[in-house]
Amino acid sequence: SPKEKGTKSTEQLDETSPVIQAFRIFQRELDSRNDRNERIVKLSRDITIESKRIIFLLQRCAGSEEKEDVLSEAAGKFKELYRTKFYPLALELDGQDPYQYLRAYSAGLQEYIEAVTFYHYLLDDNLMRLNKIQADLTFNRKAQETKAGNQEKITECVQSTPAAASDGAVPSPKNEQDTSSPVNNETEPCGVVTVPIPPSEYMLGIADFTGELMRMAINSVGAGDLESPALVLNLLRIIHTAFTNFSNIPRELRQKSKVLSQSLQKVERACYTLRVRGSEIPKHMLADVFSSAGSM
Amino acid sequence: SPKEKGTKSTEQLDETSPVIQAFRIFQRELDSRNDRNERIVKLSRDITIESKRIIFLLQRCAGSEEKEDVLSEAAGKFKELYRTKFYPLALELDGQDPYQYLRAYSAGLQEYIEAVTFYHYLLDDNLMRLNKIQADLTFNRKAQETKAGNQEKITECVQSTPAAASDGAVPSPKNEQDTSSPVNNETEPCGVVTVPIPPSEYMLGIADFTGELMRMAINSVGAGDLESPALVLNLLRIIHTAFTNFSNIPRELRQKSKVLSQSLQKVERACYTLRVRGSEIPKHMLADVFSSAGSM
Amino acid sequence: MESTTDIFKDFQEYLNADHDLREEIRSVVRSLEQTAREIQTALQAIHQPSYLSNLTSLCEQASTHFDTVRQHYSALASKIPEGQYYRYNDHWKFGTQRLVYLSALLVYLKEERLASREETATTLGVKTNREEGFHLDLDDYLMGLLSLTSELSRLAMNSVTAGDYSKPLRISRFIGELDSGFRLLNLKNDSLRKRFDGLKYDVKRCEEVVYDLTIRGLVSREEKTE
Amino acid sequence: MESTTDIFKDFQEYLNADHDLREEIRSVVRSLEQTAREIQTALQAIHQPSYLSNLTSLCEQASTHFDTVRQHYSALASKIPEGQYYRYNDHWKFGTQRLVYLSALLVYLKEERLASREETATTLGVKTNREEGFHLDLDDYLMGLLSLTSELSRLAMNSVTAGDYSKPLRISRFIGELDSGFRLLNLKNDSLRKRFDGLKYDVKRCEEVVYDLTIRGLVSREEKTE
Amino acid sequence: MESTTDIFKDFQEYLNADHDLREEIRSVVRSLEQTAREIQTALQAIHQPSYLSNLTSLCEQASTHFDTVRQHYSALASKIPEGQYYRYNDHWKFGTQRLVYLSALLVYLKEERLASREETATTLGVKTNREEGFHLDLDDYLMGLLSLTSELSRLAMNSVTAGDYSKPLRISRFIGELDSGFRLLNLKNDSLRKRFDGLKYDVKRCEEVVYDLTIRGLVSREEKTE
Amino acid sequence: MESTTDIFKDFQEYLNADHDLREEIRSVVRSLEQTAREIQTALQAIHQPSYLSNLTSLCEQASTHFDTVRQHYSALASKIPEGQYYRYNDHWKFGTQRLVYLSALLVYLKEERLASREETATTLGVKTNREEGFHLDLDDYLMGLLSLTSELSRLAMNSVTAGDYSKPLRISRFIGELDSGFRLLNLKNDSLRKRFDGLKYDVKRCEEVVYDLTIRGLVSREEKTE
Amino acid sequence: MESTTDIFKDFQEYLNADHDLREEIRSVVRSLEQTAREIQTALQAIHQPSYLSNLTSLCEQASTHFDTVRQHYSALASKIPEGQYYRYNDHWKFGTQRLVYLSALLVYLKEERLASREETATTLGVKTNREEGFHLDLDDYLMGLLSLTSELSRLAMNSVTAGDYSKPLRISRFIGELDSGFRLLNLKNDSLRKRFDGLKYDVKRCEEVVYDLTIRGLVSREEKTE
Amino acid sequence: MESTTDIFKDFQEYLNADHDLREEIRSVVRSLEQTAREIQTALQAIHQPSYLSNLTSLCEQASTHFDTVRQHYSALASKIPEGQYYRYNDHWKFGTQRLVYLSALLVYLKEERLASREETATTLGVKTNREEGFHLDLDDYLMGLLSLTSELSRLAMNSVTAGDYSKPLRISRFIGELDSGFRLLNLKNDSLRKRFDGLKYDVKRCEEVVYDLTIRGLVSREEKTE
Ligand SMILES: [Mn+2]
Ligand SMILES: [Mn+2]
Repeated sequence: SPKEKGTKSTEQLDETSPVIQAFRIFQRELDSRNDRNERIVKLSRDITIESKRIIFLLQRCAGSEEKEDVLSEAAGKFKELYRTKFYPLALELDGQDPYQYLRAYSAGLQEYIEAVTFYHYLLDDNLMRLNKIQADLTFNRKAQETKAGNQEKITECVQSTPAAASDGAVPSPKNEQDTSSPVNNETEPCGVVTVPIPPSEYMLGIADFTGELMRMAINSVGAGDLESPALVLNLLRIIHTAFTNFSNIPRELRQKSKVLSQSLQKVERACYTLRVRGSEIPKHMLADVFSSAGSM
Repeated sequence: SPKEKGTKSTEQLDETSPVIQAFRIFQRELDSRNDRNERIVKLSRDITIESKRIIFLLQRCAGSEEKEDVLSEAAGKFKELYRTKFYPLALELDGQDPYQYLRAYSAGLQEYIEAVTFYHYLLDDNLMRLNKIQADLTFNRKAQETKAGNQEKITECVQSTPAAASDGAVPSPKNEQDTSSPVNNETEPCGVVTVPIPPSEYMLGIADFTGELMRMAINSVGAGDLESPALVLNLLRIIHTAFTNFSNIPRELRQKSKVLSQSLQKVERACYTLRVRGSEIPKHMLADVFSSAGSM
Repeated sequence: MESTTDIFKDFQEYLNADHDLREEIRSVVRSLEQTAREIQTALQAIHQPSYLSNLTSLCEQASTHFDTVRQHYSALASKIPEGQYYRYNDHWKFGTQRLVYLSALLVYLKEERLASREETATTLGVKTNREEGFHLDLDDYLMGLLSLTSELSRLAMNSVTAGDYSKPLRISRFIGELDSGFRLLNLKNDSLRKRFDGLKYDVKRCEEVVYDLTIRGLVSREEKTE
Repeated sequence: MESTTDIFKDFQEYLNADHDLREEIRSVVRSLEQTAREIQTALQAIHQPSYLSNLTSLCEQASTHFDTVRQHYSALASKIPEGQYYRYNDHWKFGTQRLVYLSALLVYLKEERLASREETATTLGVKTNREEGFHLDLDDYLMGLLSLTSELSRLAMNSVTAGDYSKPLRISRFIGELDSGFRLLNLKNDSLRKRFDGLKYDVKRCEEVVYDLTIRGLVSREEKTE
Repeated sequence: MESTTDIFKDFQEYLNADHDLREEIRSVVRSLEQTAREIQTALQAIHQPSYLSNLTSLCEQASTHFDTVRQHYSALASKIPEGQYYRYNDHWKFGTQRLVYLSALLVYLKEERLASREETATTLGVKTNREEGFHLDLDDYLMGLLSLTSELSRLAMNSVTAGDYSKPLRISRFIGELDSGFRLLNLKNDSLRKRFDGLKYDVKRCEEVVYDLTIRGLVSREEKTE
Repeated sequence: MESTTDIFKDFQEYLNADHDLREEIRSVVRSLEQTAREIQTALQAIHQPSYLSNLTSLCEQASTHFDTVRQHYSALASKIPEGQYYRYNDHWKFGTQRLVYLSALLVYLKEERLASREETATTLGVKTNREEGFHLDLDDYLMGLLSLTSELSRLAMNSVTAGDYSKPLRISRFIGELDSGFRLLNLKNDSLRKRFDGLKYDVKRCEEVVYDLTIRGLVSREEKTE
Repeated sequence: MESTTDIFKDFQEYLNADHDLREEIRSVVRSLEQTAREIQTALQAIHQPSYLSNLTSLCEQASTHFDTVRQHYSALASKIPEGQYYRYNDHWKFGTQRLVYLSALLVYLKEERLASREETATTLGVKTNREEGFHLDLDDYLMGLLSLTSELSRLAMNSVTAGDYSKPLRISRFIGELDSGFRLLNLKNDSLRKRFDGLKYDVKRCEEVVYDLTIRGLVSREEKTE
Repeated sequence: MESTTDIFKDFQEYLNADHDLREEIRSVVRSLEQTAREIQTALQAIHQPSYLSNLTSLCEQASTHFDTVRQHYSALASKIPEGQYYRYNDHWKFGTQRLVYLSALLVYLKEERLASREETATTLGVKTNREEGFHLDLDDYLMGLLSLTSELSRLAMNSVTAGDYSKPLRISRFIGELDSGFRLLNLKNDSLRKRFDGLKYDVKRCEEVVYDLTIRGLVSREEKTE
């Protein structure tokens, strides 16, 4: 490891110099921070990859009959993700200022939020709330403390119940201190660890999720599902309107809102096409035509 | 001119349409503004070129004996510049919001300020004040109103006396309205026209001027003038310290202050070199050595 | 060299005053843009299939917001020293363009005609000409109109989805007229020119909708040339 | 879908609170940076030939400014919610680095030694470690030291101009030691690494000054190895 | 030293002359582009449903503008010293491409055929080959043709709207021919290549119109293969 | 000093060899791309109404070009030193992707099935696997397939224009299969992913053609589910 | 359809394997660069006045690090599939250049001569020629030498400070020789060329030191031409 | 359709001709630059202490290279069609500047005077004025002179090392004259201006060498003012 070698390489240095002594301390501190950062980046990268896979999987739902199967396969993948990636990530963040490492895990987190909101939308046509997502990423460590090996710890991690996590409104920065907000976890006494989700990360994930909605809407037409585009358009319009109306939004979110607006217009065009083409035959025939086209 | 042709080309348009009628008006307004802008840009470009020439000329002063000649030649060039460029420019700006055209004449103005402050520094070792510069660019139009041709007008333009222009402190944006500040010239009743100099343009010109100071300091060593670098260094340090201490400064000025800091260090290095080299012989010999080297 | 130092002290005061004024302007402009966003949000409803039924209430609702707009502009105008409109107008340029677009959209929705520069200025609570005071800059008015065409071309498509096959024809004609108008202007290579270059896509989009309707016989020849 | 709308309303409140807090932070930081600029201005005098005579008064003058600095940091610390230091620290990062540099410069001028991280934190009125509260980030401390070396290498040259031929030797040794220290660190490819890459120019510059003095016999061998 | 000074004085004159010439060129080119814009505006009328009836007058009107064009080119040609066409041609490149497009459009509207390079040069009032004097550069001619295809593909669609179902077929064939022509060329990765890459969209668009007409039986088989 | 010079002379030879090799590669690749262009031009005829009658001759003609292709690849392969494929493959990457697309198009036209990676490699005259020698890189094969879908979706439409109503159905099915295949891949955010994102529009376009045919009863239910 | 799916599954495995391999390479390279940094730190001591006395121990210490270097390269070499060196070599390019520089510096310090490419490859534990396996690319060797000249020109100056007046002359000659060598090369406009352009500053710097010594009579004529 | 194809075939020939011509130009220019490099390498010997003794042979050797240069320029000139100098001159601009510098250096070494534009053109084998044919562009001549001053200031220093104390004085005077000449020019902010800004450091450097010699009495007063 770098640390040992660092020590070896500098035999000729004047170790009595206060400058050198001070820098030896800095060296250890920087190394420990960088190592933690590296581990978090690695976990985040794995989470990104796996979340992308889940999204790919979920896109297969579009108007398909195997929807049930796909959803349950996705559920299994999420479970595995919690166990092997998010729980270790929560342990890394335990006792830290999560914002110090946010840049390291932000990409993975956003991709995960994109995947999980997409999953929930397919499940119950609704937008998953932040506190629900946060609850999924909150783990009860108590059970593991008695175990021996690290490996086992991970294997047996259990997610805390939703009730254990904040159930109220999105925390505002001022009052996070005195709520049980996940972002501030040092005050948690009961051995709970969590991967904190700042609300803006949640919104960024939502913005990406709309891109997947658009893809699904366009794909589903081909699969004979003529209802999805209108339904999706409805949700997209709500989200788009909300984004349009946000004030004080960070730059990153503003940029994504442009993509969102393009997605919206793509779905609008799909609905327009359906209407224009539908004008040429009676409505009931239309569905028939598409569904048989899609079942080939 | 574009206007005539524009009319000709659109015979087939429905001139009764309110949209077309409105746009005919817009067309005239835009053309008139663009034409004015073009004329101002042209004047500004000419001012830039001529100011650069004057700066080149002034750089010949460095430690030279022909300083007197050079300065009087420069004075003549400035006079010509007022007559042929700045007076017409002042007429263009008369009755306008000068900030609307500032971008069009800013480059020329800054280069002129650079030239004129350089000139005054060579004349009396001091930094020329804004109100003095502004006075030079303020012209009394009364005398010309009776004359006939435009050509004559320009020929006989007279600069107003310095007293006619604001003599007080740099105007702040809030009180410019009620002072005789040059920036607001609509209230001038006595036929005075001016090229308004916003203080930040003045400072940008000063920043460029320090670059010329640096060039002069370095050139003058070669010419046997061993005093200039130290004198210049003194002025550069004052300006640099002031720039360092500015708060709320515009981005453009901040960028120039980096160049200023490099100029400062170049002159510091020149002074260092003089000292180090001077250490090898007695002081009185040093000047002798350099001045004879320069007179070749 | 004391006097030299004075020069810089004076300048610092100037910078501070400028900075403070800009802060104040920014604050008013932020409110202005917030109001604009609210109007925008309200008007997004026109793309819903159901909007025809409540167009009137929609327009009324949006109209009331313009009272607030006028108050903000009045506050803003009182802050700008005479003859320095163009010194600071970068701050409100964008917001103004948006409000021009929104008020012109409202006029179009109600009466299917172009909102004139004068009435737009009045709706915003500013002057029409520079000489009269805080005014609506011609560029901003024109930029607003170009946003309008973009929104209308989207509306043309969504109208079809909502089952209204005649609106797209009227929109296409209106945008065509605006296009002719803009072609009269000698635009420099500035943002207006760039934005105007986008107008051709709006024109095209409307033409495509009209084409789609025509080829399917969803629109009668009379309607097209009416 | 009512509840969906609620989600966005909550988020807007969150954004507003965040925005307001940032405004407050920005305001304190602006004062902090202004004070830093004043100290910087005062300390620029060290490059003047005459500074040796009034070094003491110079340092005293600069020191008093640090009272103000501590007040600003105290105000700042009270605003930051626990555990969110790194959420907002972009705002004060730059100012803190500058103040580290200035306070370390002061220590060097007075005692020709490295200001430790602890004493620098104390001078600024912040904690040394994250766990204790609003603290001096290690990166910022190190960045400040790298500004120090740059300033000292300039001082080495100007000292010669002022006729002091021994100070450059001590500065060169000091910077050499810092260089060794920094080499112990495993820096990532971040701003610190980039800044550290600039250190070699400072080292070189000092070496050149020492070389210039040596070759002209302006410095005795004893002084060099003292 | 005298001679050194003389040498440099000569240089200065040379530099000034170049600067002045560029100014003059820029001025003529501005007028040229203005005329091009006017022709463009006039020809926009072809996308109106009613244009068929007054195609002749439209073309005549546009033609008269080319008198002005020829005057501008004549003025321009007289300014360019022999053998320095390529030193300055960046100034008029863009304007020339536009005028090629417009004159080729005019030829197509009147006779539904490709305007040859020779006749285009004549219409513009320039030479066809470099050896003869101020000429129409081949690249500019080709770039102009690529603008033409884009305009025609739009016209194909609008013809349908105007009730003309056979014009799209002819346009589609014409663009197909041009496409084949361009495919023969070995284009480098320059602006021409990039522009050519856009041609496939024009081809596709026309094909879509022909497809739409075909599937609805709005065009007879004979027409298609005529 | 002798030896130093020798060392550098060796180096120069090495550098020259590299430079010359790249020149040679570039030259072969240019020929390769020229041949590709010719095949492309020849195959453009499939979009003509008349192509059905002479499909066979068309394919034969295109096939002969692949003899040339194989010669070029053979020349190319012989130039690349073992183990340096990836040092130079930027030169032929683009051309190879194009040839993959063309040979897969040919296979589809003749047999309406996916050309496997192995047979594509054989058609091009290269190996399938890196270990065997100059090979067809997987990325390039996939990129080529994505160009194929785009061309086929265009063909689906033009088939209708040409009066062939069953081909679009088969194309639609084929593209659907490819789409399913690509969906199995976890693509990174690279050029392949970007290209894949466009595939859904090809799918949709084919579906729409099928739809147009179906609602007009131009295709029997049997055909669709065959 | 089964087979299509299979094809794509194979592809996925291929893509995953590439991704994993790059991760492993990155990890080894990180260790390699860490070792390089340590050697660099150790060798910095040569610029200290006292280094002459312990040059031997310094070199020995640095030498031991190269054992680790060789281990890393061995690990790296074992990971790269045959014939894919150039597919992945961007990963280790930079680190290798640095290690070349360090091992060549060591050779110069010990024997004041140029380290040949062969011995450098041996020191790093890699092959000299591509055909033999994982090798030292020529470009990287040359880049390393250009870093060496920069370090030596600094050493020339610091030698004077340390009282050694003859070493600068030898260094100047050595760098001059290298300069002549590089001038023999026909470099393209790549990074090597850019770096070589910096060599002239090293040459100049050494010449200045020699000049300074000469004009002060600190070096005898014999030494200069020895 | 026949004719359209013909048109494009003509175009293709034209494009091929242009492409081939550029290839040929590039090839000649490569040889030209290679020769320039050889002259440069040969002339580097002037910085060696021993060069005085064999200056004549050195110059002769370099001169012979200019025969080759003239052949290359003659080949180049014969390739450029009349009036297309500025279409292609980017290719040889850089090489020409370098050769101007080298031939002016040769003139200075032999006769210690400025090579005029006419004789430089003759040495290169090109015309002085554009009207006469392939000529030496003024900008390139001036750029070449600015490279000369940089080389001469280096020579001034190395002359001292080589024991020649009078050459630096003459060089200093020569560069001073050139500086005065360049000051007469009103340069735009282009590459020439940027290059000229560096001239003052060459001037200063020479002055410093003169100073060093003067204070040591290594140069007589007569020599200085001669
Ligand atoms: Mn996504
Ligand atoms: Mn300047």
